[in-house]
Amino acid sequence: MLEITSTPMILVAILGTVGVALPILSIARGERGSNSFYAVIAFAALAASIAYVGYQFVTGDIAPSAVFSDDVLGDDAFGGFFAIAMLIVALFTTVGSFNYMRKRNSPAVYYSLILLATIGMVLVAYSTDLVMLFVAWELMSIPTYVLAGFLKKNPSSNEAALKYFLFGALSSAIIVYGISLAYGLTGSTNIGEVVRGFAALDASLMPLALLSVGLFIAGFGFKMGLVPFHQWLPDTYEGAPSPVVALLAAATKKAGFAAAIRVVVLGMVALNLDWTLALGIIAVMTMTVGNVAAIMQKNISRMLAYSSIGHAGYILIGLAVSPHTPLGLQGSLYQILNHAVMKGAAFIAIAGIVTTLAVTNIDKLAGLGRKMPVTALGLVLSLFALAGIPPLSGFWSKLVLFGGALDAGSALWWAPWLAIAGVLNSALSLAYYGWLTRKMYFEGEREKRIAEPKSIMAVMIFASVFLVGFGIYPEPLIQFVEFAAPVMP
Amino acid sequence: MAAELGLPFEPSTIGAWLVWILPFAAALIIPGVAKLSKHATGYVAVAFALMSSLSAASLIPAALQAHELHHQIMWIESIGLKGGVLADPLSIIMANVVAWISFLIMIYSTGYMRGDRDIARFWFWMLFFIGSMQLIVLSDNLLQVFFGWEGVGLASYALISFWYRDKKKDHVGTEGRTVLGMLDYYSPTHAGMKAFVMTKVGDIMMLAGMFLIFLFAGTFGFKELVGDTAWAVEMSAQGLLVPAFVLLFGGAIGKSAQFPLNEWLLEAMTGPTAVSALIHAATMVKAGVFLVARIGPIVFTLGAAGILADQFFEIVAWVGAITALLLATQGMVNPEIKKVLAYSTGSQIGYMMMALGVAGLSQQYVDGYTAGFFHLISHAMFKASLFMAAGSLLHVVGSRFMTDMGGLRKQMKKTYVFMWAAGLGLMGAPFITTGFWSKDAIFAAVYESGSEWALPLYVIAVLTAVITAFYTTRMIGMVFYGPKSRHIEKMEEKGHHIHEAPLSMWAPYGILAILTIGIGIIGLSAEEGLHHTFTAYLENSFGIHTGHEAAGASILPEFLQGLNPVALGSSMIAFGAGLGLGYAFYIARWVDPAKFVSSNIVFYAIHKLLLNRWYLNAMIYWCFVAAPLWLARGVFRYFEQTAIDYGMNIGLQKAAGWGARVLQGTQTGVAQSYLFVFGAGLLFIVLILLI
Amino acid sequence: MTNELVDFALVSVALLGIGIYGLAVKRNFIRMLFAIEIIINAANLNLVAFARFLPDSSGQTLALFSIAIAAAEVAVGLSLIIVAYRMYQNVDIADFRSLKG
Amino acid sequence: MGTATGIIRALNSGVKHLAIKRFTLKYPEEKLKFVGDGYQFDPSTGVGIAGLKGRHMLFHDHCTGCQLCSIACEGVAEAIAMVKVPEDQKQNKKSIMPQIDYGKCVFCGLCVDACPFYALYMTNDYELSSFTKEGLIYTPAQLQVKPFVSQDSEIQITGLTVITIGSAIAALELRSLVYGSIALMGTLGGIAGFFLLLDAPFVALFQLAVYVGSIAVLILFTVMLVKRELIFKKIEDKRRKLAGIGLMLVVMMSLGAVFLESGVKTITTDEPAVDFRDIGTDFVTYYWPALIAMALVLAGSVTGALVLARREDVENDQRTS
Repeated sequence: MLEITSTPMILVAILGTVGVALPILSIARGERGSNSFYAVIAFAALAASIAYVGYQFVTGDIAPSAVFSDDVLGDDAFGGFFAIAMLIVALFTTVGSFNYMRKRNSPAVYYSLILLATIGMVLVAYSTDLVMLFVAWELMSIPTYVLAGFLKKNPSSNEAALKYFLFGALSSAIIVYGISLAYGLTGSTNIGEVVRGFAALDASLMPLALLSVGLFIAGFGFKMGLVPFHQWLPDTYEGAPSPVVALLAAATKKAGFAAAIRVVVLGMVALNLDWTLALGIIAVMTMTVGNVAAIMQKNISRMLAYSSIGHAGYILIGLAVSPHTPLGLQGSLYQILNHAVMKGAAFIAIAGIVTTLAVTNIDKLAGLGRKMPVTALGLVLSLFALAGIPPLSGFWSKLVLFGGALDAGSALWWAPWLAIAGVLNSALSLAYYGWLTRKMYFEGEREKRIAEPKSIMAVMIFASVFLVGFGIYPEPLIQFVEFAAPVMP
Repeated sequence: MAAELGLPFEPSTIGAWLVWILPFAAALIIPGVAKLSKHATGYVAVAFALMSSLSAASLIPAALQAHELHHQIMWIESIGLKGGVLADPLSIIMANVVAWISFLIMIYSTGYMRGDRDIARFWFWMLFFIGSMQLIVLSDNLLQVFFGWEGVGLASYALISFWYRDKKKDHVGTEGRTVLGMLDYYSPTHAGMKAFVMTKVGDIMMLAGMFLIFLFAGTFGFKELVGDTAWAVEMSAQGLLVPAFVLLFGGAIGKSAQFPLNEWLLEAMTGPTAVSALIHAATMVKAGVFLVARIGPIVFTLGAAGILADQFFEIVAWVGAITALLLATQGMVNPEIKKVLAYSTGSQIGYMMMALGVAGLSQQYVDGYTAGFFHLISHAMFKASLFMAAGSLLHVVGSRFMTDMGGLRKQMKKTYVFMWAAGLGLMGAPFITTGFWSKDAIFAAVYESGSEWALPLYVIAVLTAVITAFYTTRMIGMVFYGPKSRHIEKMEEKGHHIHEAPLSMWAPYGILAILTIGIGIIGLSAEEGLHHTFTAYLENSFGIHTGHEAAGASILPEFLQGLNPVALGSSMIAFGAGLGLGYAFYIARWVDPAKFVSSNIVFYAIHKLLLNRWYLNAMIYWCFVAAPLWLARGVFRYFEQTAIDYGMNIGLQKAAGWGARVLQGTQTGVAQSYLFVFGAGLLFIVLILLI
Repeated sequence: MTNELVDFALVSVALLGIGIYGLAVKRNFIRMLFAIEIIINAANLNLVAFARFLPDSSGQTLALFSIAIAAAEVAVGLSLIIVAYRMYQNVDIADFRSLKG
Repeated sequence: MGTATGIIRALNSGVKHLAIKRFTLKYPEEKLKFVGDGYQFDPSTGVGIAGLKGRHMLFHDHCTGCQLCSIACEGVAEAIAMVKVPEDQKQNKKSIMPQIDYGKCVFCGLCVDACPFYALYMTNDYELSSFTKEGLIYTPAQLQVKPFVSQDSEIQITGLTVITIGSAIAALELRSLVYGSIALMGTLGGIAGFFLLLDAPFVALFQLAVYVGSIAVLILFTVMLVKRELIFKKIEDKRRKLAGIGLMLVVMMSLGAVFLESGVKTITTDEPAVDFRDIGTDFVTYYWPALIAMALVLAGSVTGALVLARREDVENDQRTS
C-alpha cells in the first residue's frame, strides 16, 4: 500500500486541501475577498509544493525513474520531473492572473480550480495504475473545462469551453474504453501488470490489445494536440482566457505526454510492435500541419496554438525513436520542460498584452517593443527559444531530440528523416516568429512606454533568466533530464 | 604558473577571452548607459571596442612566435562538451583585423550616426555583432562557432533593418523596377528578413554538417579533430566525409554570400553605411572565409593521410570562382554606389575562396592559404575605407545613386584622394597597393597549383581582375569627374552647400586608405612575413610540411625574385586594361556609355542581363518566396479549411459507398467536422496498428 | 455463468458506434452530451463484463469511478450549456463557429 | 354439417399452429437449448444438482487417482479405465486419471456421485459423434476441455440488447428532446440490467441511483429550462447524417470484426461471481489515492458548475440594491 508520506500524496495534501478550502473560505468571507488575497494563497500553496519536490530532488530522496510500480502511484523521479514542470506553469498562471482576474467574479473558485487541475496533472504523471490515471486525468480536465469558459460574458470563451469540453469528454470516454480492453485482456489495471500481460498475450487476442493501444493514442493524442486530433486546440486557445491557455498549452499537454510515455510507449514496447513508424508519421504530420498553418494566422494566440501543435510533433519524435536510443525519451523530456517554460511565458505575455492593450491581432502589436519592453523581450526570447535559436535553452532540447533521431538511424532507416523534418520545420517556424518579432520591434511609429503589470514582468524576467541561463549553461538541466528519463525495458 | 597564482587560466589567455567578452559586456551595459545619457553611449562603445582591440593586440607576440594559446573550460559535462578559446596565428591575426577595423568603424559611426534617435540600439547591436564575430574567430570548437554564427546572423538582421521605418531614402534599388515580375526595390525590413532567411539556409546546412562530424568524431573541438583521424576514416568509408565538409562549407556560403546564396548581400545595403562597412570589411562575410580557413587545413591533413577529400577543395574553388565573376560583372552596370561596392565584396570574397580552394588542390598548401588570407586582410582595409568614404558621399549628397553625384572632386578633396587610394587597392595597382600583392599571390597560387582546373580558374581570375579595375574606375569617374548632376545643382539652388565630412568620419577611412598604400609599398615583405608565420603554424599545428623549392631562373628584377612572372604580368595587364576602359568611358568620357550600350543589340542584351542580376534574384524569389507563399496559402485554405471541413467527410462518404452526388457543397458546422476528423483519425490509427 | 463474453462486447461495440454517430451528426449540444454518455456506458459495460469473466473485482471498481466521473462531467457540461443558452438563446453547436481558420 | 364443422375445426387447428412456435428443430442448424450447466454432485451434502447428463468434465487439479469412479462404473458400463497421465499433480501421486469410452458409457452419472473430490462433473454437451471407435475414447486431457455449448439465457440478453440499443437510438433520434432524455434513461437502465445479468448488483444499483436517478433528471431539467421551440428549430443535414451512419457502420463492423475474430469469442466462465464486498476492500486498500482524487474531482466539478451556472447579472443587481 502506498505510503501516505510519499511525494504525490503530500502534494495532494497541500494543493487539494487549499484547493477545496478556497471556495469555502470565500463563502465564509461573504464572497467579498479580493482577487489578490486568493491569488497569494494559491501562490503560496504552489510555491510550497514546488519547494517540496525541489527539496526532494536536491537531497536525492527521490527514487530514480521506475517504469512500473505495485501501487497506483509511483513515487519516482519521472513523476517529480513532470511535477516540477507543471508546477512552474501553474505558478506562471497564478502570477499572470493577478492582473488578469482583477475585477472579475469568483476569484476564489478560479484559483481553486487552477490548484485542482494542477494536482490532477501531477497525479497523471505519477500514476502507475490505469484507474488512478483515469481519475487523475479527469481531475485535470474537468476544472480546465470550467476555467476555459470562465469569462461568462465572453462568447469566445464559452465557445472555446464548449469545444474543449466536447472533445475532452469524448477522449475520456475513449480512454475508458481503451482501459476496459486492456483490463479485460490482462486482468489487472496496474500498468506494470498490463504491460507484462500484453507481453505474454495469446496471439488470437492481439488485435484487441492493438485496438486498446490505438484508443489510448487517440485519447491522449487529443490532449497532446496530435494531428488529426488537434482541431479543437486552436479554437480553444484563441477563445479561452490567456492565463488559462498557458496552463492548457504548457501543462495539460505535458500530462498527455506523461500518460503516453507511461502507457502507450511502454505498452507498445511490450507488444513488440512495429509501431514506431506510426508515431513517426503522426509526428511529421503534426509538426508540418502546425507550422504551416501558423504562418497564416492573424491572431497571436491562435498562431501560438498552432506552434504548440508543431511542438507536439517535435516531442513525439523522441517517443517514436525511444525503443532504440535513450536519447529519445531524454530529448522528449527536455523539450517538455523547456516547452513548459517557453509556452507558459509566451501565453502569460499575451495575457499581459490583453490586460493592458486589449488586442490579440498581430497587426496591432506593432511597436510593442517600445510600449511594453519587458513583456516584449520575454515574448521574443520565448519565441526564439521555441524556434531553437542558440544560445537559448530551446536549442539544447532540440539538439538532444534530433540527435536522438539521428542516433536511432542505425536501427530505423527513416529515423534521420524525422530529424530532417524537424530541422526544416524549425526553419519554417522562424518565418512566423520572425514576422512577429519584426512587428513588435521594427514597425510602428514612436510609441510611448506604458505601465506593464508587475506580475507579468516577474514571469517574463523569470522565463528570460531561465531560458538564457540554461541556454548558456545547460548542464544542470541535462543531468536532471537524464535522471528523470525512464530507461526502456 | 596558473595554479600558483590561483587563477583559473593562464594569464596570457585572458586576453583571448577578453577579446570577445568585452564587446558583449559593453552591449549589455549600453541600455543602462542610454538611460543616463544617450550621448555617452558612443563613447562607451568606442572605449570598449578599443579595449577589445588592445586585448587582441596583446596576443600578437604569440602569433609572431607561431605559438598557440589554447584554454578550455568544462561547458556541458554530461556530453563531455568543452568550451574554450584557441588563439593560434590564424585566429590572432583575424582577431586583430576584426578588432582594429571595427574600432575605426566605431569611431566613424560616432560621426555618421550622430543625432539618430535610436542610437543606443545601434551601439548595442554593433557591439553584439563584433562580439559574436570575435567569438567565431577565437572559438576552439564548432559548436561555439555556431553560437557566434547565430549571433552574427541575428545582429545583421537587426542592423540591416535598423531603419525599420522603411523610409524611401533607406530603400535599395530603383523604385518601381521589376525583374520577371518581382520588385527589385527593397525596404530595410525586407532586406533584413532576406539576409536572415538566406543565411539561415546556410546555417542549417552547417548545423547538419557539424552534427554529422560530431556523430562520428564525438567532438566539436578543432584540436581534437586533428588529433585523431579515426573518425575521418570511418566517415570516408561510408562516403560521408565530403558531404559533411561540404555542408559545413554551406554555412560559409550563406554567411559569405557566395553563389548561390549571394543575393542577400546586395540588399544588405539598406543598413547604415557603418554597418555595411562592418559587414563587408570585418565581420559577417569574412566569417565564412575564416571558417574555410579553419577547416581547410584539417581537410588537407586528412588528404595527406590518404583520406581523399579533394572534391571539397574543388567545390570551394569553383564556388569562389563563379561568385567572383558573377558578381563582378553585375558590378559593372549598377547605378548605386553602395551596391557596386557590395558586388565588389562578393566578388573579392570569391577570390579568397578560390585561393583557399586551390591551396588544397596543390602540393604547396601554404601558398594558396597565405594568398587567400592576405587578400582577406588587404580587402578588409580598402573595402572598409571605400565603404566609409561612400557613406560620407551619401551623407553629403543625400542620394545613393552615382548618377546623382558627379564632379565632386573639388568640393570633397580628402574623400576624393582617399577613395582613389583605396580604389587602387581594389583594382590592384602594381607595386604600391596591398591589393596588388595579395591578388598577385592568388594568381600565382592558382597558376602553380598544378590542378586540372588551374587554367579555367586562372582565366576567370584574370577576367575578374579586368572587370574589377573597370568598375572601380567607373565608380570613381561617375562620382568625382564629369559635370555636376542635376541633383547636386538642385541642392545648391536650395542653398545646400556641398562640403567635406567631419573629422571623425574622414579620419578612419583616411587611415585605412593610407595603410592600403603604405603596406602596399612594403607589401612583398609583409606577404613573406605572413607566409613565414603560416608555414610555421601549419607545420606546428597540422604537420603540413612545405618544402621550399628554390625559385627558378627568373626574368624579373631582383626585388621581385620568387614571384611568378606570368601571374605578375597578367595582373598588371588586367589592371591596365580595366583602368584604361574605365578611363575611356567615365573619366575622359570619350564614349557615352548609354549610347554605347544601345548601339548594339548584343551589348544591350548583356547590359540588361547584368542589370537584372542574371535574373538569379528574381528566380530565387519566384521559387522560394512566391511559390511557397502560394502553397502555404493553399495548404491553409484547402487543407485546414476545405479538406478538413469537407474533404474528410467526402472521403468517408466515398468509403461508405455514397456517390459524388452527396459530396458537393456540404455545409457543415465546424465542431462536428472536427469530431468527424477525430473519429476518422481514430480509425486510421487503429488500422495502422492492425495492419 | 451461462452467457458468453462476446455478446456483451458486441452490445458495447454497437453502443460505441451509436455514440460516435450521434457526436458526428447531431447539432444540438444536449444531444451530443447524450452521445458521450452512451459511449461511456458502452465502456462501463465492457468493464463489468470483463470483470465478470475474469473474474476480478477491479473492473467493477473502475466502473464505479467511471460512473461517478461521468456525473461530474455532465454537471460541468450542462452548466456550460446554460451559459451558452443565456448568451445565444441557442444550443446549436453548428452556430458556434466564430473561432475558426 | 358434420363435414363443415370438421373442416372448420381442422382449419382452426391449422391456423392455431401458424401462431404456435414450431417445436421441431432443424438440427444441426438449430440446437437444443438448455438452461444451466450439466449434472453435478456435491459430496459434502450428498445432493446432486440437476442438469443434462452429457459428456464429462474432469478437473485435473482435483483428481487424486483414487479410482472410485472406475469402481462405480464396474458392472454398469465398464467405460472408465484409469490411465497414466504425464503431469505431476501434488494430490495425485500415482498420476492416474480416468479415461472414458463413450462407446460404452450409458450416462448414468454414478461416477459423478462417486467422486468425493469435486473432480468429475457432467456438462450438457451431447454431440459426441465420431467416425471411428477410437474417437469416442476421451483421454483425461480431452476431458479437461470445457465443451462449447450454446446456451439459452440469450433470451434475456436479446431482450436487454433490444431495449438498450433501441432506446439509445431513440435518445438521439426522437424529435422531442424531452422524450429523448427519457429514452436515454431507458438506455442507462438497460445497462443497469446488463450489470445485474453480469452478477454486479452493486454497480447496477449505483448506475440506477447516479445515472437514472440524478444525471438523467438533471438533463431533463436543463432541457426544460432551455426554451424548447428554439432547440427544435434545426434539423440535421441529410448528407451529414448519411456520412455519420457510414462512420457508425465502419466503426461497428471493424470493431465487431476484431472482437469476433479474436479469441474473446469462446470465453465463458464457471467461476462464481465476485463478492461485492471485495469492491469495498479494493477501494480502501489499493485504490485509496484514486478515491481521494475522485473526491477532488467531485468538489471541483460542483464548485465549477455552480460558478458557471449562476446568473451574475441578477446577483450583482441584488448586491448593489
